[in-house]
Amino acid sequence: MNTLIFRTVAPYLSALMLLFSVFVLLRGHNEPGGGFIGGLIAVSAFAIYGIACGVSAVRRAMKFHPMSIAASGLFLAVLSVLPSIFFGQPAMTSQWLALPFLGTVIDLSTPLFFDIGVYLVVVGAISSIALSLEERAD
Amino acid sequence: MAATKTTVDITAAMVTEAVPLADWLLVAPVLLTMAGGAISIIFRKKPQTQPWIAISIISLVILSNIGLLTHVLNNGVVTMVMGSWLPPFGIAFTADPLGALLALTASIATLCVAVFAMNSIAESERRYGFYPFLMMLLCGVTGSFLTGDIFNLYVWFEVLLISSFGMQILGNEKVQIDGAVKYAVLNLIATTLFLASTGLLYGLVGTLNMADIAGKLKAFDGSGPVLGLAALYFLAFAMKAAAFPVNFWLPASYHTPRLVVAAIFAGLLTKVGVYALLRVMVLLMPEGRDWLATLIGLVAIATMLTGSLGALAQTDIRRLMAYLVIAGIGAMLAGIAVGNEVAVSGAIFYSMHSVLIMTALYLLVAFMFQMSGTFSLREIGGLYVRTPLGAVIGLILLLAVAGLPPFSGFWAKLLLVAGALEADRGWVAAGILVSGLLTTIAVGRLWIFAFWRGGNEHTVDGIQALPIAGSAEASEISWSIWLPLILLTTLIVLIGILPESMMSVADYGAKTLIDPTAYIGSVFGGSR
Amino acid sequence: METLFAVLVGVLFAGSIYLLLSRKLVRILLGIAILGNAVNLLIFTAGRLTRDVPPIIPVHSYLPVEATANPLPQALVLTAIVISFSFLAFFLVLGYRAYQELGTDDLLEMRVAEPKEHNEPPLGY
Amino acid sequence: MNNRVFLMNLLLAAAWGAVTGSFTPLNLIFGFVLSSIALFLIREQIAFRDYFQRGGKVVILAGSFFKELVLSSWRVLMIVIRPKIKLHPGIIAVPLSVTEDFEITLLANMVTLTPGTLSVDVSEDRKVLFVHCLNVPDPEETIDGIKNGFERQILEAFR
Amino acid sequence: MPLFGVEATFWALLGPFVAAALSPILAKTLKHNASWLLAIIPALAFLQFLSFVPGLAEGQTYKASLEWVPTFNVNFSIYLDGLSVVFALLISGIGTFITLYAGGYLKGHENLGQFLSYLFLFMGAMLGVVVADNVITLFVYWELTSITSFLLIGFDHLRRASRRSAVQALVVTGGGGLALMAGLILAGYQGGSFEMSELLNSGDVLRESPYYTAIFILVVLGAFTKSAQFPFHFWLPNAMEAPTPVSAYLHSATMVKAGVYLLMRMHPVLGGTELWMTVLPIFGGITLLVGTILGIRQTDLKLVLAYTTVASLGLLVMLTGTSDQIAIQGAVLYLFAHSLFKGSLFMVVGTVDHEAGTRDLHRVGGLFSAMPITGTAAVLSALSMAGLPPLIGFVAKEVLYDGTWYTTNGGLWTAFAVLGNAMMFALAATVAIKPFFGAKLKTPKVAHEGTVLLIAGSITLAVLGLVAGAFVASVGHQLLSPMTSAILGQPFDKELHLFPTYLSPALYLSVATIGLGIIIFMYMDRLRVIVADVLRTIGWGPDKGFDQVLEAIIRFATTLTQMVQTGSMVTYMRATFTVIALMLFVPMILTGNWPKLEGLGSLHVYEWFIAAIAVIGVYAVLTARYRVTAIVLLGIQGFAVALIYLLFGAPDLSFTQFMVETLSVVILALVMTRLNLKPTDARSSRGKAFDISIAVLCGAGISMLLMSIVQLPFDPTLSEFFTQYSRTIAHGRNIVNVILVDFRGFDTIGEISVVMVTGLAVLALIRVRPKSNGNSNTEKNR
Amino acid sequence: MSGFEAFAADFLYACVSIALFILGLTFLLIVYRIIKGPTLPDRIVGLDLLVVVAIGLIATVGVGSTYTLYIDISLALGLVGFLATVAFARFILNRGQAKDFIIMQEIKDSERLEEQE
Amino acid sequence: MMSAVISILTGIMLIIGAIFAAGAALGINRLPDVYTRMHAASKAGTLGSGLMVLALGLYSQQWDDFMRAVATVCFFLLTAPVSAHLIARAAYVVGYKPCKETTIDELSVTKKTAEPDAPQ
Ligand code: NA
Ligand code: NA
Repeated sequence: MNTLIFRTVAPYLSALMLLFSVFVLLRGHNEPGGGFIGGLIAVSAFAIYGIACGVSAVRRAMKFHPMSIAASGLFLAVLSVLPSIFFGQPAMTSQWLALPFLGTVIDLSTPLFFDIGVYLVVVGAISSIALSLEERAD
Repeated sequence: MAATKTTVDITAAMVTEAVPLADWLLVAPVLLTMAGGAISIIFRKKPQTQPWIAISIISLVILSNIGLLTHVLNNGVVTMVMGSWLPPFGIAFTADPLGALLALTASIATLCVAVFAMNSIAESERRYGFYPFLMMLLCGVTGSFLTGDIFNLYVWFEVLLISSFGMQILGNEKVQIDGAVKYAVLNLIATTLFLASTGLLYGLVGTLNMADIAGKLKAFDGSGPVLGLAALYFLAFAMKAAAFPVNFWLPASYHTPRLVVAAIFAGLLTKVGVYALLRVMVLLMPEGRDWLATLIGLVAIATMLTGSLGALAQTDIRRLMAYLVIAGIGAMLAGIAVGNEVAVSGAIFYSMHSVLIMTALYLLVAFMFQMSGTFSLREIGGLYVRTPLGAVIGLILLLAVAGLPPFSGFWAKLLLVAGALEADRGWVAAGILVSGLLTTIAVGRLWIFAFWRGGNEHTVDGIQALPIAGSAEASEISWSIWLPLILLTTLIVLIGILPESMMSVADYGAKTLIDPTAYIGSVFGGSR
Repeated sequence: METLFAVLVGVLFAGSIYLLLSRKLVRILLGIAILGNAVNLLIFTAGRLTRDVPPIIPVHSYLPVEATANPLPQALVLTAIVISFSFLAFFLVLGYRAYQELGTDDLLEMRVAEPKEHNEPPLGY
Repeated sequence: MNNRVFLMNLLLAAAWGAVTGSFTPLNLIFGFVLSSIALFLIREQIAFRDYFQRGGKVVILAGSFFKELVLSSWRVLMIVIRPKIKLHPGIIAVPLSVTEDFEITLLANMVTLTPGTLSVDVSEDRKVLFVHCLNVPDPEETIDGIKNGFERQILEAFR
Repeated sequence: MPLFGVEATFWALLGPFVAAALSPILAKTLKHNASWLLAIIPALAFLQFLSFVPGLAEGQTYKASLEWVPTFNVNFSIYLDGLSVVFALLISGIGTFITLYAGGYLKGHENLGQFLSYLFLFMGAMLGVVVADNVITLFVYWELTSITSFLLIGFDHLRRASRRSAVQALVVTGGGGLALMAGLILAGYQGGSFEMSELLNSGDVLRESPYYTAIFILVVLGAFTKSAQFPFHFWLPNAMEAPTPVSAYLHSATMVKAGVYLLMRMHPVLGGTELWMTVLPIFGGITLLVGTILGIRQTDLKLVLAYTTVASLGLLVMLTGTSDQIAIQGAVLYLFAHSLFKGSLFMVVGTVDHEAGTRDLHRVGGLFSAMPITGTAAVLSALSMAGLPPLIGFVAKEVLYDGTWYTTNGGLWTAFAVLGNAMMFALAATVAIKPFFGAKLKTPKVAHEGTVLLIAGSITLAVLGLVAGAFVASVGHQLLSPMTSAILGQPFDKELHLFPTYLSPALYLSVATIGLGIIIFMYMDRLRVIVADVLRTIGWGPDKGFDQVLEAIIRFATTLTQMVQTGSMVTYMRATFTVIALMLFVPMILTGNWPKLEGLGSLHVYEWFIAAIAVIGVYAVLTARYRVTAIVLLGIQGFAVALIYLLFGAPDLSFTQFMVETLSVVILALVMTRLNLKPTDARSSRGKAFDISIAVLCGAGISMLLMSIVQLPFDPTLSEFFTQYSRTIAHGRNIVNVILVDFRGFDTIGEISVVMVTGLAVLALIRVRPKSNGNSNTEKNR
Repeated sequence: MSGFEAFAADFLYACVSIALFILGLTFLLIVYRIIKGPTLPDRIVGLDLLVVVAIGLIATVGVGSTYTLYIDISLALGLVGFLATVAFARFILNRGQAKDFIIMQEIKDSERLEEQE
Repeated sequence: MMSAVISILTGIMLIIGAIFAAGAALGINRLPDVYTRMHAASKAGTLGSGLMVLALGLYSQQWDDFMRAVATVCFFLLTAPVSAHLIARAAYVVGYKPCKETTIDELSVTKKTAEPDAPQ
């Protein structure tokens, strides 16, 4: 929608929403949120950006084809199921790695990567839907 | 994150002993196909490499499934709990002979379709997902066969369903869209019913692991809402399996997608419904099954008759095949209705057979179409002269679907009839036999029309020209079409002539279904 | 408490089924949307209801301080919501394409796959 | 990288720290990285100007805005609980002195959130803001209110 | 002792299948001479079976078994006694000649290889039927004979009549086979074994079983269809569409006798009952008469033979049905004689057809001089068929009269037999005498004697009939008595003489038969006209009936299918939900498990509000006039549900529901942006009422089921586990999220698969351009 | 706990209850407008407000249950609510420009209503 | 003590917020056309829920929670007028007429017949 007001506001909103989506993704393990909700928020961000600035702008912004993003998300999720094979544990047994970094300890874990996979799948697939629907208008 | 509290007794929550690597065979098919689907989406701009990705992945899946079946046959029911969480808390993948056998068969059928599709799916349709859909479909199907958790089963159902939607519309023609609407809406209702039933079941027993459910439902002894739930489950899966009178979606849609797609649909989808019926009605809710036995029997007979009569009523050979799918479903339902070991093993054998034969038959239709350029029973003809090998393959497949010896379908039917007679349900046996006769008529007609008929015939009124197959030369039919057809036909003949191995698997499968001790024992490590 | 929501589930089901029985594809799509909510609420209710307390463990504790809502049905419903959302998206686009290709959203007019004139099967041999 | 973009990036990083409730260096760096990704994604649409020079004026602007917002809500409340609502609404054209997209947008939004007015549209040539008013006994008065109120404050704050 | 041991029989059984595989290759290289090579295989099999004869004559039987499907007690077992060996000898022996004959008859035919292949398949199947001990194995072979005969009958597949006959044979015999399968399984269960040899030792178990009638009916159905008993007789004459070698083989020696074989085989356990002794003779007798009468009408020599075959089969069934020792001995003799003369006669007719170019009764005559050997074979065989001494046919007739005369209802059976045999006599004369004697008629081709391949069989079989007659005592003792014993289930060895040793009733009956036969022969032409007139007046027969039934089935199927599969989605949905409503209520009604309406008092006011909003939201969507409005209204109930999640401690759910609800509406709006909908939703008020009641019933059903479940105590074990270990082991405070990514992560991985595939599917929906917008039926390259 | 603190707790509880009650009524009012319409924009304004009020309700529930994590939901809801409104506005615009039957009908109806008044 | 004061403050903010929300709801029911209704929704509604969110932020007495509450409110202030603008503009462009009491309409004079932004 080509209105000055909306076009001016939308990019900032989108950026904020993207930030917020990552926030929601990362704290999902402890508070409400997680990959799916985070992903949906990110999709909303892209949707607003797309409605304001056009589909091609979103496509350029995303750099990769949304379905590729989704597929790599699924691939990441599958990968995060596998590490336990090296420890004689059943599939998907979570592995935790605490990395000290700049005075803080970062917890890297397979559930985290799994959730990131979920996030990417949702972002990719749903925005692919929205974008292709938008494009069809031409 | 905070360190683990020292007082926690991990052994009360998790499996702590090392699991054998062979147990990973349980999840390998699902993970392989899922990764394969993802990879081939990433490669979607390269339609030439996609088939090879799919074929290698599916071949790996077949190998893995062979390994799994061997594992199960050697070691009994195998269970792996995801995330190491003790059952019934984590999701368990449990392979019994039924699941392992069907998973293997399904992957073989999928491979055949993957090869067949190389020359029959347009590039744009590959680009928009034929092979990813195919792999994700297999993922959903094998996931359904191997999971030991009822909600997880629902999830795999949905995976295969959405993949099938994707395949159904591939091509975007009017007729496909129309078929897809009916297919999709009616199937959605079925899975929703499944989900609702699962929610109710959870509310009733508070658990989702199937072994756990089987144990807990025993306490209800068929009382209260259990029977209502059994009825709901039966209906949900009967819809999925396309049983009468909720089979509308199948004839309305199976003739619309690409034929390779129809082939894999006919091979896999309804069988998943039958599998679920076996799993839920026989393993989980035997009281419900007993209570519903007569109803299931009637539904089975009605389904068989709908299928075989429907097949007789068709002009379009694709639709004819669709009705044959339904007739087969009726036969499997009959096994469930009878419910004794012989009949259930018959149903298992039949499902295995049905996966192969229905896939093969649709590939045969595709082959016939390539040769003749028509799907109409009125127009088709002259194929025997064109391709005697094709005619022989066609005859074998059609006789096999009618359940005549010495092909795979015969043994399944034999077991079903024997089971019904053993259980004193002659009427079920009669239904199977009558439907078999009608099917024989239908396929006999199809074969004589398509293959024998054709050319100038001397009739009373003079010389009448009958249809002769179209322009394609038999030699033009590429190896990618012959190979899967011949492979499937060989399997069907081999299983027909040497049925013992399959028969013993089916029998073992029936035993583990009817007496859930081994299944439950495998999940809970013998602790119950 | 659950009883009211059981009734509500019934209402949602009834409403969605009424829509599903409609002739118009768009109404069927609406029915599908409501159907998803109905079944999700059913699962949620079947897992029994607890007011207010979300199943989240406080920062300074290893276990919840008080009895929380049942987390498992929530997880199940979450999965189900996602799936039904995906399906709804697919259905919406399918409906749109159906309208586009078939020129109608009236189911009685969608007779391409199964045309009204039935082709009688050939008799004879 | 453009300095202003960098500033924006820092601000977003700070917002990240605030929102996540942790101002550890790691979290701030992480926030910075995230916000640069977010800004990268919308890179085509942002053309920053030096809007943040007059912080004080901005604060004044914000203050008066919040006051007006509360007042406006109150007035709506008063109108709707009146037993009989008597209104003379209308759409008026407000000539604009602000020229930048950002300023126009800010003005329009503020106008919307304050008593009795609601921005409907900006003319193609960006010279006129069309405002819907709940009560327009005298359009000129309303226009003056906007031009001498928010518009002036915006000009002061950002020029 | 057998030539190569009992186990060698398995090789004999395998032989024809190997030959079937070799035939196409050999026929390609050796042309018709391949017959010589291929005939060795059945000949060897014949020798193998022949080597059992001495042992059998001493009362021995032989068994061997290979494991096939041990899980279901199906063995590849063989049982060799008098009955099976005689049949096996006939099959392999005549098969040898037929192989040769086929080479001659189809000389130069491009599909000779295929034909021989089918023929050998058929032979292998037939051998299997008679030697199989396991009833399931027997059945497998049984159906295999149906399938191969389908292929053989339809060999000339470009002719409609061939195809029709092939289908008839398949449907009738295949259908009967299905009944047989049930019968055999039942018999197996009742008798406690699937091995025929063990069943035969089970004494009266089957006869006394409550399932006796069922078993009897099923087995008899199988036998009658295969052996072309009235009213299933029609397929057999139609099978004459097949090339003559096929007719000769199918209808003389083998396939059609499979039914007779089965009845004889099962006689010890099923026979002797009143049911048996009533049903079999009646149907057999009727078949005998029907066969001969219809035979009289024919002018095609081959068809005449075909109808006499029907008649002979009727006679055999009748005799078996008497359960009388002598009658059965007569049946055995007659079966043996029939195989020889009918095989020979078919080959004769085939040779005539092949050489003279016609086999019309009225167009051939005086061929003897041109075809002396064939003529001799014809005369000899005809004599046997007519029951004249010194041929084996005569002995058979004597013995069978001797048998029937003394049984209960013997008068009736004898009358059947005499009448039938008399007509058979006349027909024999017609077939054998007419073409070769009398005035020489001009035939389409100038007749010459056939080649060796063509005549070897007919003359050999004919001479064998003579030889067997001459040495009937020894043949009887060595070969036929063991067979009779096997049928009777007890030792039986009555000496046979070529000429009657005393003036028995049989002799008088024979004389009467011949006299009657001569009269019929004299009035043959007139009779033919009369029969034809009568049949024309009736205007209907089972043959026509078959077409009508088939047509009726197809029409019925079409109507039914159209009724069920209406093509209207609305009907499908209504039916589906009706079934759902039924499935919800019927269990509740039957189990009486109704829930109570309770616990409404403990609700907060705002909870009522939210529930009310949900209900209003749904109602608003239902009653919205326009679909566009309905879309906007859709959000209300979604929001209410989200709020319910929120109020009951499910923030994640609420969160997701809000997001999803909004995005659904967004996508809906995106989609709807492009639809230009006509406004009405025309449902008739009756339709509306129906829909409302179904919807309400379904809703109420689910509601009540849910209520009755939530009113039971809940087992929270799982959730307690998750709560306990969510943070301690899985390191997450949000239990729901930990369940999603860890405890039940496999649900989630499936769920995201769904999401990903949805993305792709939508892309495919939108992007793939249809190749044609027409009917895809015409579209190529699928 | 001092008397004042006890009073404060009671007061808060009462406030939450009252607020929830008011919000419940508010919902009903908004729903009434959404259903009544009469025009599409009216309904969309109603939906927009519904989201806004839902945010308030979430906050109130958060206070009532002492779970502050509800703030995030409020924020997310604000985001997507905006998106919904945008989408609807666009929908009206596009359909209106396509001379959608129903929108034209609504405009005509509203004009007629005006004339009648 | 501190928390007691905060509790009371929270309670008051909640009530006021709820009243504003109710006012907005009343407004959209009582005002004559979509344009006037939008006034109620965009102002009172935003303020009402903003107050309630702030109340929650305050009540938590956590710095990060409060910051998020503030962020939420800011976000509302950013989006609410844009929403109102978009709906009003769309409604106007499409042709929904303001109510009859509307005295002047300066937009109708300048409004072009053809909308500049065709759907993208
Ligand atoms: Na204002
Ligand atoms: Na908003």
